[in-house]
Amino acid sequence: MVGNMKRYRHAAVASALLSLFGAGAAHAQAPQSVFAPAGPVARTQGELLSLTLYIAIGIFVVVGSILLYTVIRFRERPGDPIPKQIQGNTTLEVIWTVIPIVILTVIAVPTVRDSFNLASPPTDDVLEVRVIGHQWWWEFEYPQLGLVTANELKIPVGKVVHLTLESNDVIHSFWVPRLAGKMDVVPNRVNSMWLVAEESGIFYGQCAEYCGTSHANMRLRVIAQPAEEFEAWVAARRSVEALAFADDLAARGKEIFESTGSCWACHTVDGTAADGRVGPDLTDFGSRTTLAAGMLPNTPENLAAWLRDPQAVKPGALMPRLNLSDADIEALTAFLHSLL
Amino acid sequence: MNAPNPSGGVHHVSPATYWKVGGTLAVLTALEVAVVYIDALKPFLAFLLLLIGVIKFALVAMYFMHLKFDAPIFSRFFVGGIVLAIVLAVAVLAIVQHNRAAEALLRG
Amino acid sequence: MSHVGVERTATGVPNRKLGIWLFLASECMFFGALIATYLVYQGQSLVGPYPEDLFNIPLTTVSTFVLLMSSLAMVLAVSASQRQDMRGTRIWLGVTAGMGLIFLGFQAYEYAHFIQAGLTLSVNLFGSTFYVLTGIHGTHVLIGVVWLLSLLVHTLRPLDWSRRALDIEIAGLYWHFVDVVWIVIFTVIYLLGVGG
Amino acid sequence: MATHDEVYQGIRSGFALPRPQSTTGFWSWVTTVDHKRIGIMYFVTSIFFFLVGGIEALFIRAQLFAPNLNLISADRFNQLFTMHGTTMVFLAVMPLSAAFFNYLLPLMLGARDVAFPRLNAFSYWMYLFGGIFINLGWFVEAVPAVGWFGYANLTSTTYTPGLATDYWALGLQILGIGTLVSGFNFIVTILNMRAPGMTLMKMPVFAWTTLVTSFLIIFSFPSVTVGLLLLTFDRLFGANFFEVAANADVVLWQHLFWIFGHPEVYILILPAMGIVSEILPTFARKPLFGYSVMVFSTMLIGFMGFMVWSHHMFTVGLGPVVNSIFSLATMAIAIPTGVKIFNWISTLWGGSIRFRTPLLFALGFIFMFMIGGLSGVMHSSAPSNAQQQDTYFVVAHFHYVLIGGAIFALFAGIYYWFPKVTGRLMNETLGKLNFILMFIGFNVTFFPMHFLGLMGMPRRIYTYGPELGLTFWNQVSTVGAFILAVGVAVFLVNLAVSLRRGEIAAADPWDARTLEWMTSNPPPVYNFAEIPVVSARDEFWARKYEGVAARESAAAHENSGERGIHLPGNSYFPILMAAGITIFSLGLLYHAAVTFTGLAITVLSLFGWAFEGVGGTIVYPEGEAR
Repeated sequence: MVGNMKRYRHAAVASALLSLFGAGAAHAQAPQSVFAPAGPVARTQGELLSLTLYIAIGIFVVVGSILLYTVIRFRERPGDPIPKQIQGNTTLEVIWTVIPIVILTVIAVPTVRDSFNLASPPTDDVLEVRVIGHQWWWEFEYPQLGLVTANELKIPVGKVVHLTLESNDVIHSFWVPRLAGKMDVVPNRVNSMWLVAEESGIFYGQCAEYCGTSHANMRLRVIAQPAEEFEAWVAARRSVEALAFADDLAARGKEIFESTGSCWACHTVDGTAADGRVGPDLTDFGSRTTLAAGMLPNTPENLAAWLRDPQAVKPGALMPRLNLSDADIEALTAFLHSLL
Repeated sequence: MNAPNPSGGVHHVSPATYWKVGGTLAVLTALEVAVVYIDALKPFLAFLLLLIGVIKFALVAMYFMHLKFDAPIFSRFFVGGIVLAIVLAVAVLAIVQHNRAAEALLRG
Repeated sequence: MSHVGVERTATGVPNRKLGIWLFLASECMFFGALIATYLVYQGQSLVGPYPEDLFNIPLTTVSTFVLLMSSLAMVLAVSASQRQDMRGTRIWLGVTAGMGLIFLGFQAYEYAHFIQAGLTLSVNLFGSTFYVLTGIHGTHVLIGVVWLLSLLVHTLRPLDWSRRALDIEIAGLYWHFVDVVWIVIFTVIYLLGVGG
Repeated sequence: MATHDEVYQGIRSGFALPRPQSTTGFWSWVTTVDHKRIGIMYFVTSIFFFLVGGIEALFIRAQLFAPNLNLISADRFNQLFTMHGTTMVFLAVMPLSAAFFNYLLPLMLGARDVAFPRLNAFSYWMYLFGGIFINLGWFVEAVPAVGWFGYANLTSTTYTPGLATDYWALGLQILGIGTLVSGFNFIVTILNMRAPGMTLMKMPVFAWTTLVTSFLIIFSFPSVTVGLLLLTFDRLFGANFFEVAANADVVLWQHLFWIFGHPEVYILILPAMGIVSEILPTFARKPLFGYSVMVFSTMLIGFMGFMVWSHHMFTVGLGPVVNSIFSLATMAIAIPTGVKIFNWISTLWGGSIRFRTPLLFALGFIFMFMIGGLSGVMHSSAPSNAQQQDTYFVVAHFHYVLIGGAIFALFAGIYYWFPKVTGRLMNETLGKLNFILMFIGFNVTFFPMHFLGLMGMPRRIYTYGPELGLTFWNQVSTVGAFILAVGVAVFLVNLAVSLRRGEIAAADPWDARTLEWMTSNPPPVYNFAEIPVVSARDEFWARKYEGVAARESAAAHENSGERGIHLPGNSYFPILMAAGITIFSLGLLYHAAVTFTGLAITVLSLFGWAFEGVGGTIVYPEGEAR
């Protein structure tokens, strides 16, 4: 409980200070705010950020008011004699060199401490996740569980998750502000970071390194679930046999999905013949909250709009326009939304 | 050091000195190459090569480029450029090697 | 007779000589970056040909010797011009330019041999870094040769020695710098590359 | 006494091309080598590109006004922010500083021109042609869209095919050559062309910041030149420098770019600091506080500028050791920067401050540069940076130091030295209105970006979802941008009005302290009839108020007046050679024949340049009061 109390007080103080700026940075409607940490990594970084923020505001208020006072006090008055031509003052120079050094050491010590603390996960009992950046969506792989998913990363609450980050094309940057600071995803290089979700919930994130046309639409969700719920999902994903559908609309959708020259070439859906590796894995697409890499809520209308013309929804998207008839789209939507 | 005349070389170095320096450079080059082929020196190879290289560099700079006799301002610029280039090159190389080692562990 | 060449400068050194030294200091960073790029990619090529397959140390030693001795010729030319010895200046300028061309000949031969052995700009990292580094150095040598030959042509006309000696000295500084860069390349890329 | 023509026949050596003689009209400007004309050309061109960059910014802000707005397409937005960054850094702020270097340095040092006048003209033409070259993309639908620092391997032909990125890379090379060459020119001018008696520690601080800026230029530009060269070889000749398939390391580009990139931001801010250090003493009627400390801190900032580049790469995964080292080095730079701010405030302390427009902009500079500096310290710490890197917090930071800092100081300089260049004062009321509008517009635009950054808005996104709660502050920011634009418009009006109908300025309108105010407004083409001998730090002030007598220089005695002043002749070759290099670069993109034509023009103009006679004219400053 103490952890929570400290967290709320801390976020409150930070937001109060920011409101001093007239900011609304930490209020609830900002799901990607850095001042609402939901895990130890984001909290450590947030505390260091707040420390530097308090110091910056403090210095600004002190020095700013001295500047303001000087400008008002020594403004030209009629008949002013020529001011004393002071060249300098060594003691003052020493003072305003030493004081900044002291202030900077106050920041420097936690900086080095946190850099090393956050570098590697605190325990070896970790959930391994392989993050692979693609032009303009995220691929997640659980090597320990043999599962692959996309754009929405499910993790158990309270579990230390160790992420290894690679890219399939250009540089991206994996960033879920409420859980951890960003780490770049660089081609021909493996980076690593770790995070823990202390509470269940949906955490918003998006790519933070310019990566081309739809850099703005390369978003993601991290869904922290209680351990049992996560285990249930893993079990469900592992036990998927051949999918058969009573509802003929979904069945027809499956046929279209597997028909030549359409979805199966790029996408994988366990339990069907589709095993394409170019596009995101869609095995549990029905249970996802968003589509097109976190761009739109996963509603039938959005899915239909996306299938009709992906370029219109997401400029530059590599998914081709298949000129599907409305009937086909309806069937595909039924099929995809049945994949739980 | 009095102000040199516009052609810079108040202090005329005799051609004989230049020939001696030229000869030394030739010998050092031969030495450098020889070192590569002597297996016994293998462990010190990098150190020896860099040492001879630095000596040759200094000889050309001090005598042929006249730094030894000219205004110190030239040496300051040139040495400044060299030192900055070396420091930054070594720093970048160190960072790249450091990252390759760390990544090897990750790929593990 | 007013002497336009002589202007009083605050540091006592001529503007153009200060300028060339600043240029050489800046070029240290330029070649430093190129050599650092070569070293970062050393040993990183996925496919052949590799340095140890291609480097011909005896041949490159001869070309290094030629360039080194051209520096000696250059400094003798500068010394001659300061002694206002017209004949000496012309001879040594010609010898320096000639040795520069010989060095470029070796470079061209080495390139032809490497390309024939399959090393191109696009085959691997070694090819890219090697050709860009030595190519840019070679271009600097070529510019130096053209510079020296134009100075040689210019000595065929009546001369104002005070200005001409400084021109030759400045070309000399550039030439020595290009030679010094080759000393680093020869030691770090060729010798360390093969022996290291 | 030989007339001036014989004087030049005698020493004309070898075959020499005649120099252009026209002194007025178009050709005189195209072939000018006079540092004052080149300064004016730099000023006019940089203001033009500043407006182009500003309009690009307005489009960006308009598109971000509301979530999922479709005012501008994704690609067009990416092109706009790339060109906005590149234009503002390379085509607006640096050349505007260069305008001040060119026009004022010789005057401040008591010299008649820069060390290499033709090289100075060449630098300007390379800037103009480079600026045109890099913007050609707009007309051939090949606008660069890789960001102003163009990270590999997004810049490889696989991910950005077409000529856009080549226009960007080669354009920057042309601009780079011009700036590098002006770096040499200004260092030699400052070191060698000072008036007798002006030791380094008696120079104006603006000369010191120019000297350190020029050293930063000559030592940092080669790094980006190599980076762009490798990129061009990759794109045009199939090399592997940043090809991941060939096991290349794309982070190498970031090292090469930021080893130039961080010194570059000091190249942008140091001249502004120099200008403020000149303006505050004049309007406080007090010498700059702690001159030697300001000079030493400028040198320290210059040196340490090379030791901190990886703080732009904290999230690339260089590891805790490297991040910690660069965090501490970056924090260390805050100390000399802080010292400067304290010295500026102490300069005002005890003064008799006159609130004229130049001082308002200088005060605005101190106030906003402090905010920019402090927000910079906030992300000098790597772990804290992980939540700020590549967000609008960083965008807020660098706009506070670039607009709040560099632009406000440069505007202060324009208002301050406008009478020196034109002989007329800029209108004070319009000036104050301009300041107020820009101050309000700037803060309303960029202060909310601190909040947007901390609310998780990444950089360079052409749109954002409504669910992120960013809408309100984006709207405030966009409104602010248009207020800022109105402020700049008022500046342009003031410029145009004052040029023709501004109040005629007295010889020393601000009761200033340095040498450039000892000449008439505008100064004669030879600047000083008699090169002054300097005996105090603020020589002009010392002569006016501290009874320092104007000492006669030894040289002045034996040729007092009758030999006249030799002015370097105009020359065709600077512009020709710049054109040659530009055509060469264009040829690389289109056809080998064009490349060879460019090469031929370059080589021929190089020879013409070398073999051009000394030329020039002798001017007798009769009737010059001295």
